[in-house]
Amino acid sequence: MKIKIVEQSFMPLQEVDIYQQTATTFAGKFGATNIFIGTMRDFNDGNSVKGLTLEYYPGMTENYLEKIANTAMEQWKILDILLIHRVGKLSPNEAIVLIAVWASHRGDAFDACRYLMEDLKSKAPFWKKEQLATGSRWVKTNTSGYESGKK
Amino acid sequence: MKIKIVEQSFMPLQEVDIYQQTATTFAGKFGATNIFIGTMRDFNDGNSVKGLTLEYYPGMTENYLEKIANTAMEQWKILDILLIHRVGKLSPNEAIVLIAVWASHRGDAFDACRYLMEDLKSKAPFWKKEQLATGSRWVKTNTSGYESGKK
Amino acid sequence: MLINIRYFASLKEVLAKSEDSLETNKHLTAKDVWSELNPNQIMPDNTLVAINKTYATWNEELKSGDEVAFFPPVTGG
Amino acid sequence: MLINIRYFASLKEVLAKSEDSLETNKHLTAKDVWSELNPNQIMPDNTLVAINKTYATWNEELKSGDEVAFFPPVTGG
Repeated sequence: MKIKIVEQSFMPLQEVDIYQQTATTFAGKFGATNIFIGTMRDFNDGNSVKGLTLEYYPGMTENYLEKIANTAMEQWKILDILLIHRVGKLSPNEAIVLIAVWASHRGDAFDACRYLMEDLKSKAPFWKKEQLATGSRWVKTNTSGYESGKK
Repeated sequence: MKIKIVEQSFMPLQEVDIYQQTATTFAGKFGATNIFIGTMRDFNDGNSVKGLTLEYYPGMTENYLEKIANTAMEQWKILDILLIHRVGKLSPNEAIVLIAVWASHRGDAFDACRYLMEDLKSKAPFWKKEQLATGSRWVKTNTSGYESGKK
Repeated sequence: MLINIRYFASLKEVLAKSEDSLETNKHLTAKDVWSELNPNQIMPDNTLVAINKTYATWNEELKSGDEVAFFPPVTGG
Repeated sequence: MLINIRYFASLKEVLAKSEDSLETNKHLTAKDVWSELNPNQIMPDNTLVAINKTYATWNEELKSGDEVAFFPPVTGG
């Protein structure tokens, strides 16, 4: 299990690749990998967004992410978790969050990854401030995760 | 949208990376990517598995995968889908299937990826034959996706 | 009329053939085709059928040139 | 006893400070701490509180050396 908070831009797919190659303990054992990547969009709530600043609570944030990763390990039959979250100043198209879950079976991988992402979005101490053409604004609250008008 | 059936070993994470870099139409628009990778395990149903042969129904299989990809595009607000499925002779640790879904929002990406995977497992015309130490056997049916004894 | 038949996976091995064809004047369903071609082989309960590369029902009446495929439950992914 | 206080994100900007400390002999909850330190600033309804880097309840009594953090709803991921 690996949890990282990073201040520099990171390549989520390469991180998964490298982690999987070095984590020899689950080679041959994993049948299912579910990966979620959150990426900075260049628009939000109808506005063009130029940049994003992500603040966190050093110490509490890492503890909280470890707690939910441990909960996921207990709740589902999963082999490993890699979780990376970006902080600091971001540009559009840069990765914000990566969650990868390895399991023997797909249901466990999907459910655990979804659980981690939903819990992270609703409770992990991170705060986004968006830079717009007209100034900046704090994002007030995370949404349900669906584009409005559908589902 | 891209759907491929491949006879040679493929690198799922690299495929996603390349596809994303070339699919310029959704750059800046996607906030959420959900990726599922199914990988050949070296055990199944209590037996050590040396190899796997995947048979398919050329023509029908591609049509079926296209059908479910189109259904997913209609049912959720998603930007793009990449779906690759291996056929032929596989060794442990090789990728069997890759599904990547790009969306603006996480709920759509997660739900569509899960839908595609569940439908593929239950209805797409592929058949697995496992090579064991003692001979070979056809896999009789796909399971619910959870390791027995949990959930 | 001519019906083309394909068998996949374990069915192909059990029947020791991957293809068949049937020239007939009767009105046949996929089930009838199996019985005509494999009279001594009971079709496994969970057998699936496709007509012209699309999932079909057992009582659909076949037309000349149709491709009927029989296969076991799928196990991909 | 000494209580250390931290403010994050929009709260930090509204209050124009990221830290505070409070030396007191009273039995205080996190809510009391806010009122003592920010008497003219109504706490936003959706404010969250952590004590020693763990989510806490508003009626928990503080101990000397506790770190109390106030922050708005989280928006990571």
